[in-house]
Amino acid sequence: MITLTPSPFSPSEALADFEKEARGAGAIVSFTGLVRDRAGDADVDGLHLQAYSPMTENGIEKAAADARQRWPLTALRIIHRTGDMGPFEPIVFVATASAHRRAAFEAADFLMDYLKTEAVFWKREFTKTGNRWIEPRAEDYSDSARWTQTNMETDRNARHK
Amino acid sequence: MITLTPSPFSPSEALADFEKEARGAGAIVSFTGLVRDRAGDADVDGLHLQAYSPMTENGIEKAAADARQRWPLTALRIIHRTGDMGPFEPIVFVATASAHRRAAFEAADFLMDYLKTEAVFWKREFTKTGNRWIEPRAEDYSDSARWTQTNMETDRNARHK
Amino acid sequence: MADILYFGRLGDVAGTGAEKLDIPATITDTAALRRWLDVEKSAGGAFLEASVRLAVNSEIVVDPHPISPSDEIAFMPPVGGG
Amino acid sequence: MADILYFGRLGDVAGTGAEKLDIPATITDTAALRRWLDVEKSAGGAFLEASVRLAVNSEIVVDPHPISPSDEIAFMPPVGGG
Repeated sequence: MITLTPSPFSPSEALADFEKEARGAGAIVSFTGLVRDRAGDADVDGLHLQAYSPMTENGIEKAAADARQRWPLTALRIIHRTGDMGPFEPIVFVATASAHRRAAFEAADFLMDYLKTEAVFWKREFTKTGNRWIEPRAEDYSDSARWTQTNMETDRNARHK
Repeated sequence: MITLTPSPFSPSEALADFEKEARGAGAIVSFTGLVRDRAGDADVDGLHLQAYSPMTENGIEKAAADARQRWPLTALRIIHRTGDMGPFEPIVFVATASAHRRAAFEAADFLMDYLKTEAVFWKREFTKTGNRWIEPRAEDYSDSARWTQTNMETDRNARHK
Repeated sequence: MADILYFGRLGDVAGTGAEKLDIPATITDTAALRRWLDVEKSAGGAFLEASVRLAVNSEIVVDPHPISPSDEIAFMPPVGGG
Repeated sequence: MADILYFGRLGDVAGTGAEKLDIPATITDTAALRRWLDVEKSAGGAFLEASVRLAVNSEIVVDPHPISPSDEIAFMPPVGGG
């Protein structure tokens, strides 16, 4: 299930709900992203997240379907904030459940890479010294490139040798 | 913080506590392992986990210290059940917090591999057709071997090329 | 009238996040629209950047893509959430 | 008297998880202890397996490791939690 919400949400409540849904799964991985209070050497006063509905939702649905095709998941949950939020507030929550812990880890990791670099959001950071739009870093793009089919096989081989 | 407990615990409450502790972290990853209700084609009635104190605790402490040295973690939490437990009950909870999401993912993954193959536990499964002691699978050992220093570098190179 | 949406930093450049515009009849594709708007908004090339993608009626397109006077057209700088 | 601990499946083999034993004076190291106990318990080689490690006073040791009559000695088949 996928939710975009302009209101604060609780990752631990989301995990509690997910546990019920994933009952019998064996392995559950969750990722929570929180608003930083520092960016470089500036204090962060808040963040604004802009979405473009329904393109944003459709893209996330597609990534979730992709994850389900790549890994044997028994449940999947994505919550993403939009609008204005303050430091320490959760921006994003991803949970995956599977019989296999590697599948749960990799699927959560994959979905976060999608959300960081491909999900249709624009992010603005408010600091004392001004406001700036934040675009993904080179590191985010290279993390995301790990999941192209060819790289994934290279990765698997390297891991398991 | 590391806890071995013979009593049931709630992963979502553990995550709620961890969020407070990890305040300002940016990225939180949690892993929850649950007792399966099926093993092969048998129904599982329950599980017994035997520990050898303080060797079990000391080993986990050492793995946690190792994780903190390898990745820039701002917080770390491990809860592991001992004794008897029923299907769907949580066995293990690992949470990691970092400014960097890759660090949080990798450290949680690393700690789970340690817990599966090196932590001093013995696990017995109760099924209708009998009880059996479960030892790690070949797959668990190969997962765990990913984290030797040389393999990790190979892995990183493969991932980021 | 076309609905033009300016996302992320392009909202600052355009001075608004969305507006209705009468696109001149001579502007019939996305590449021409970029050039025309960049001048209209004194954007100094911001609308021409290759990293800025255009979506026509919620579909990301490759320049030059035909546009009609009543399309919804979004200017999308690099995306990223989480 | 030595404290002998049998973990995992070795508890089933030994018929108990822990016991106090008078180890014969001729048994002075872990390798000899494995052989002696395997016969005592009719374990059919279960105590001799290379995958079964021994801990003496909570330290995992490599055979043959010296033992004293009052040591705590644990027989540890392959471990694994989670």
